[in-house]
Amino acid sequence: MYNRILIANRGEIALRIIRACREMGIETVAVFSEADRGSAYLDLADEAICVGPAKSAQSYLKIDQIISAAEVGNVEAIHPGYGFLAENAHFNEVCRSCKIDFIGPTPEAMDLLGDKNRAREIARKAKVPVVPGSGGLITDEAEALKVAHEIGFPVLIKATAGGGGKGMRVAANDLVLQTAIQQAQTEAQAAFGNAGVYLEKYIERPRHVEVQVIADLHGNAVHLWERECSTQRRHQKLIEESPAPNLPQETREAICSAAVRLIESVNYTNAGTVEFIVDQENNFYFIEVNARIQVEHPVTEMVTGIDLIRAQISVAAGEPLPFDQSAVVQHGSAIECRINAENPDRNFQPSPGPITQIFTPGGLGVRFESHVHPGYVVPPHYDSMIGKLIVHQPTRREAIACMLRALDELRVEGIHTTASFHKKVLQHSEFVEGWVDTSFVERVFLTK
Amino acid sequence: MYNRILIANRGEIALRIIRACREMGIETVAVFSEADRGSAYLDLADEAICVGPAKSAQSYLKIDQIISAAEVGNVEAIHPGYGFLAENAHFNEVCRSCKIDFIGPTPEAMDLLGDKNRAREIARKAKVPVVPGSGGLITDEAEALKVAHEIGFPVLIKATAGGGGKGMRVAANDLVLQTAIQQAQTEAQAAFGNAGVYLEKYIERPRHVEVQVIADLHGNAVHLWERECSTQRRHQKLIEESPAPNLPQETREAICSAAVRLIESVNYTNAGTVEFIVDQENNFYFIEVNARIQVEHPVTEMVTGIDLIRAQISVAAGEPLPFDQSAVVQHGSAIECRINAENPDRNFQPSPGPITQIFTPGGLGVRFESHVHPGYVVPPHYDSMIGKLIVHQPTRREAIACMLRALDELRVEGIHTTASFHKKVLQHSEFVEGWVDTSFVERVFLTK
Amino acid sequence: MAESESSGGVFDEQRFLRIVELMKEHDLSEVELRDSEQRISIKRGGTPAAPLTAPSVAAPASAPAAGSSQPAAAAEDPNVVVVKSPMVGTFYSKPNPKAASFVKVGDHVDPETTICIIEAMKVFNEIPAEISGKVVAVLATDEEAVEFGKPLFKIDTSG
Amino acid sequence: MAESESSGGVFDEQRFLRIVELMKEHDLSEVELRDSEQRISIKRGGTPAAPLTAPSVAAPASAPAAGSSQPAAAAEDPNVVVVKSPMVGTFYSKPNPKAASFVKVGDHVDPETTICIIEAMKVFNEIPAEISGKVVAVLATDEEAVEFGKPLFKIDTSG
Repeated sequence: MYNRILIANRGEIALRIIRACREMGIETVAVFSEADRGSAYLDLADEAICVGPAKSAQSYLKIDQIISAAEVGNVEAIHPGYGFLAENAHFNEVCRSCKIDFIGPTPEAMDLLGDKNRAREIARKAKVPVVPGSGGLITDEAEALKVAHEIGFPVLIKATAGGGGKGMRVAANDLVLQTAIQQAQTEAQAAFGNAGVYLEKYIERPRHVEVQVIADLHGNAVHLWERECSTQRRHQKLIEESPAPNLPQETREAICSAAVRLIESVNYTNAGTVEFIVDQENNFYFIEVNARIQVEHPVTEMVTGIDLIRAQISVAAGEPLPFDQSAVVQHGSAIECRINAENPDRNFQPSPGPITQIFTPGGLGVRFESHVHPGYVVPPHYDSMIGKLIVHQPTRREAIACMLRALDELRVEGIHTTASFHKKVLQHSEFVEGWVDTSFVERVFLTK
Repeated sequence: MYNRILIANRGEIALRIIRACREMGIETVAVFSEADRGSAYLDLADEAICVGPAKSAQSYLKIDQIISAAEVGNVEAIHPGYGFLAENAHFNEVCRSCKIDFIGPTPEAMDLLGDKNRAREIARKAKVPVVPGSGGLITDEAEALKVAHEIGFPVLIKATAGGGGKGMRVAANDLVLQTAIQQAQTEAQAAFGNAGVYLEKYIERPRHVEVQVIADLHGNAVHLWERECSTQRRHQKLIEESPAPNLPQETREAICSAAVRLIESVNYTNAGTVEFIVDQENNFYFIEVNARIQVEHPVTEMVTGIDLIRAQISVAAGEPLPFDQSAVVQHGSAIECRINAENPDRNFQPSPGPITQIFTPGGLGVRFESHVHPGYVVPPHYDSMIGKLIVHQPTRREAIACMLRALDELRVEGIHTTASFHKKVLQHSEFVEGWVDTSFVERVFLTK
Repeated sequence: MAESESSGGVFDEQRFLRIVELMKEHDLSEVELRDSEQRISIKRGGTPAAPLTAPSVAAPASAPAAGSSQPAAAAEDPNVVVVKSPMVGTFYSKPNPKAASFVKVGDHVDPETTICIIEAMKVFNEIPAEISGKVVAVLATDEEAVEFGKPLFKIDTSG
Repeated sequence: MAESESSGGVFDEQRFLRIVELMKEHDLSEVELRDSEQRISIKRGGTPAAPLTAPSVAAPASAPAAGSSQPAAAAEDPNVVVVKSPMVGTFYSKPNPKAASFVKVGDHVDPETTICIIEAMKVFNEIPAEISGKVVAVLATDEEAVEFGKPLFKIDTSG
């Protein structure tokens, strides 16, 4: 096991890793930018090294400074957290060349899965379903009709050079497809100077379901069941939970097995998340792999009782996974709300600045993961999340009730937070009944 | 189920009950003395009623005021918490006569178990071991020797009118007993004007082990396993844990069954604790029943996953216990440290006053039960406990590590707390190895 | 002098506003300017950090009412005493629904005059005034639930 | 009088602003100037309760160093500039163990004078002074681990 590791991150995840290390008897070296100087969580590390000015590009993202801090700090490994350098295969490579363990997958696995198209290829080979599509450009109507009949209506027409919805069309039958193909081609030509379009099955009201996986260096790979993360705003997750509500047990098991199959096929090691979309008929399709720990990992920890950060560190150090698949059981229901320094009444405008006072919720089944404290100043330089409120209860109904009372207890003064918005979401019938899809927040709360 | 209940208590346990009620959808009426006016937890109740001045005798202990508040507040039941009126059978009786449910055992059961001698009688009838003794006064040496041989050396000679150790003698063999009997009689005569003495088996280095029980109104009684509470100072518990370390499984099961047998024999209902002492050979002896929820109930909640306050309210309302004995399983290890506003470096002198700042610990497996907040003023009128820090981890070793890091995170400014003392205890080999007896704290830390 | 007062005297609004503007601009919390008889003293932002450490939601339990029978509105008029409820219960201004009120505004009361009834646990407790004076306000309404310390009457002891 | 009021009276805005400027520059929270009948008293920034809300263990992340190359000890002597480390690494005062130090106290440096080496990731980075002046203090020792912004030298730019 390691004696000393460096944490190449900031804020709540840095504190999360410091806590795990303290409990494991591992010394920690924290790095910080000048904007984070004086943050209380840095006092909990054994050493804290300033690596640059506020701008991430010159501090948290600056590979040579992080590595230099690791050398000066005399550590054996680096935990990258999430964001910043966590999925940077080059950084991972540099760590290896400097003989510092990177607590995460190998650079090779990261590279392989980092490209979405290659990842889809890998999934196909591992017999993990991906969203069916034409596989190549559609040149004429006849081909379009043929493909559409193969994959089934409705279909989505996408511009190969596209982005931002431009050149995208949904077609539900032959007639619409015939006209839409041409329109899409014309639009794509105008927008991107490239008329190439392809077809993909259109998933209506998809749910975002992801599977937590972890594998050691000895060939053991397990999943820690799934998380439902469909409550999103602009593709940013707001609320995550485990287990996913209204997911048939056989689907749950099939998705989780598929995730393990996929990571085993690339000899993936350490923690990762395999993301899927699930349609209204519970068909699931692989989307991508996040080759790192995720913000929402605590909900999995609550229901499985497994400390994922500790597990990451252990397997990176070469220890075998201390549990096998049969020992990973989901107990009860866990929900996480991301508390952001944003004003939900003003289009989620960021609200940095000094937190004059904060009362944190407590009690049975409540976990608050946050690095902030009274007097803390939310810097404007980084993402707006100031903490994660997580609850764990025997049933989902009780978890929602517990989250509501915990959100009532949470009081942050001096800045705006998204806590009030979470309360509205948690009380909406669609959420309560567990039928949220990824369009839920925009459809219900943000359209006027 | 109730719609509205009154909480006849203050501080952390009042907040604990408010939280449970909010999660159950039950409205709460809090009562408070003038010393607690403005405490933040009162804002979380649906109504808060001032019942008198700071002195408990004129507020929290004043039965007519509490009942009057219950009537004015229009509640269906009263939760008494612990302390104050929680074990007052008369108050319990008054509630009944006012047609307000008392969330606890019946007045009859409370009365029956409130007298230690009667409780010992009940235990004997239920075949629950009690500390063996002469059962009556010893008049001469011959009788003393006879009894001593029956119950086995060493024996304790106690004055029947005694107290405070006066007239107490330990005898390990015939010779010592013969002289000690006379000395004790002389000393008792001088001290109390009553030479009567009796014999009891002397338990060397006893451990305090207690069993959480709960029973509904339909004849179902279960235990929620045991708690080890030997880390005490002047008979005040400082640290509690579950499961008890180094307790053979058959002893654990025997103690827990004995506890259920005892409460079943008196048709006990609602939550209670059956206290035992356990000697170094794992013999156990019944001491008394605490007919209420206890301060240390959270450790049981953590290992069993059962919310005891919710369960109390449910069974008081007439619902059957939602679990049977086989569903109550101990998972992992939980430890609680009582954080008191006391200065451990000055003989635990109380340290009331304003808390200028508080940073509360968080993270996986950490639960902080506390009503205090920055700006809170610890009143000098009540007990000094400002919160309970509870951790839950897969193993006891991990729980100790987690508690140490959580104690490091807890920072209370403005007053002294016992947090630093807990750190010393948790790192002592005797605690780490799990061999603490009730003399541990005084023997190791307080003798100079 | 009259001239200077309008164009630079302490009551000159232009100058006053200019100073306030400068205070805002430079984050000044307090300015005092004195020149023989002229003096301008301005504080800005006030209430130092009290709201920071003692937010409304968490008023510290520090300063309990000094005692239930103390005048609560001493600042108003030192002679006016607020009689507070000595118990939790239901307030009644009259002995029975059809009777007249024990006291009304303008009445003179003695210490032993019954001024109301508080019902608690089915017991109707007659509450005496405990002081002499003239009733200047009745602060509770019939059948209102009152807590310990709730202001019930204002009595002018000078009357 | 009119004369003095415009060119130095307490209400003279120019003088007022100059004082405020000096307060900002030197981070003064309170200034009081008195000369017989004239008196100027200014407080800045206020928040007297800062220590309560921002205890030492939790110094807010509010006021990051204004920039790594700014003078850190301006209050001492505005001409003395502190040269801080532009990177994390190991400090060396000389090109190799047997050589003399790049600079020592009393030496004059130009902007391009190498004043030390910071080793980071096996690379020996020569650090130039970036200003002209006389070395008045060396604040790091050989082989010391230095973080970004660590003060390395004091250089008197008036020398």
